[in-house]
Amino acid sequence: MPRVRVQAEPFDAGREIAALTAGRRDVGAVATFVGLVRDLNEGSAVSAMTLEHYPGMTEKALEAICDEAEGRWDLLGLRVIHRVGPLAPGDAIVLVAVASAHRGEAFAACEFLMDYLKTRAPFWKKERTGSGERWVEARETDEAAAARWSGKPPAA
Amino acid sequence: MPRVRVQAEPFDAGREIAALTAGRRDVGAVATFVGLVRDLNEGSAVSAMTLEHYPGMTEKALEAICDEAEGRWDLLGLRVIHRVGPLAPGDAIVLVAVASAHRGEAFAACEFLMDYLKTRAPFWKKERTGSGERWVEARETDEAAAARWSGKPPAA
Amino acid sequence: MVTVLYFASLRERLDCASELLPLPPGTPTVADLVERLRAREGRWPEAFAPGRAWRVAVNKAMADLATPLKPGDEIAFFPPVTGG
Amino acid sequence: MVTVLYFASLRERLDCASELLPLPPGTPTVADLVERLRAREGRWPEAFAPGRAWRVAVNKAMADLATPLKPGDEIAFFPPVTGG
Repeated sequence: MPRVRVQAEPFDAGREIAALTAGRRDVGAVATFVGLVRDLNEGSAVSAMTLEHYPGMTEKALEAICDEAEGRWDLLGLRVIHRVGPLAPGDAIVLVAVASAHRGEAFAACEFLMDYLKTRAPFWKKERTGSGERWVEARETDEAAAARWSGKPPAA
Repeated sequence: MPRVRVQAEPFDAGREIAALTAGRRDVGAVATFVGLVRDLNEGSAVSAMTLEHYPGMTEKALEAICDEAEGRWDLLGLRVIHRVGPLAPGDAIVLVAVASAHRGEAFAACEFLMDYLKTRAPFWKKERTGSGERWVEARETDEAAAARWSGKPPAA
Repeated sequence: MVTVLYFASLRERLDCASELLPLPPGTPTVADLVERLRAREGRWPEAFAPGRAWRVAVNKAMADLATPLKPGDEIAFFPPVTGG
Repeated sequence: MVTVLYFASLRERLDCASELLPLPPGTPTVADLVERLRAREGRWPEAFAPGRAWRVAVNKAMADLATPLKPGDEIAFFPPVTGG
């Protein structure tokens, strides 16, 4: 299975976790994050969402983020899956799963991957609300979350 | 589904994640941790493991840890499953899954639950190695990980 | 009487999983019970020697040496936990 | 010539997904290309006004105003990303 996938189809989190550990006896920890479409954002009811991306650059950016995580921590496997196209509230958008010997590394790398993905991978969300469609604005809290990792030595 | 389960049977991480989000549109983030038996611990090859626990207190301790997490963060659901009895390298031991509106809370609560579970829930591991059976010693790094959360205000 | 349970390495070292014991007189605490166990023959004094790492729960809640005991309590002794 | 792409709200505001443009003369950079786009009629000056939040990638890697351009490059302009 490739480390990075960009796809319209849903994914199965359990299958991805199982694939990271199948046949292995050295993995002690798998940390997984799944992000979903909420029916409420910035105070407005959201009825639908579309994920646009930059084909070609998206995969390259996600691979670079994975390389950076593997350089920072001793990882035994990772998966990043991001969906594109039309989605509805309750749908899963993104999965990040990280296998490692110990939990500190798995948690840190998983959170790092999400923080970097949110600020460095070329995806854009467009929401449909009661007053029409709108592009989601980038959040400063996401920039702050990504900045936490700058120049920081590997945790765990 | 109960929030806490102590069982000999394997669990299905994908099913637990799906149960936390089924029919909901307010969950934006699910952070999940799965801990597994490694074939190597403290430098020795491990061929089998047995998990002993204190029936009755185990469930009570896990419920108390869940209550504490729910008091610290705005959570929309959580699951703690811990297996007991004989296990082999590669087997999953523990699952913690946390649903929240935003990822910061889900990650923090998931890591908190693991840190507290490792130091406050009455489970004991016995490993079989080439030189016989031995009880796993408690690790100071686990105590230090749990101490991180003392008196700390909720993150995110 | 109280029920006393032993788990994991402590159970194996003492070769005892559970027993019924009379309460020490007065207003007894965990410390009084431990003192009585230490006075036993064999491996008991060493298992409960000062500085030795063990934990105690009373009625399935974590407790300490000062925790008071009453008839019918369930007291459990065990090593530091290693689950997860 | 270079290929210039526009994504998301920028694509909608400019009503343009992609175009082929001649390179500015000399040793051009992203800044030279942006200056040319700002000189256009309609919504172009406002979309690329100083202080306006946009990002640029050259050949699918994040770039900035100082990044040099050469024939055949693919330059993409887009708003700050909001995936995940």
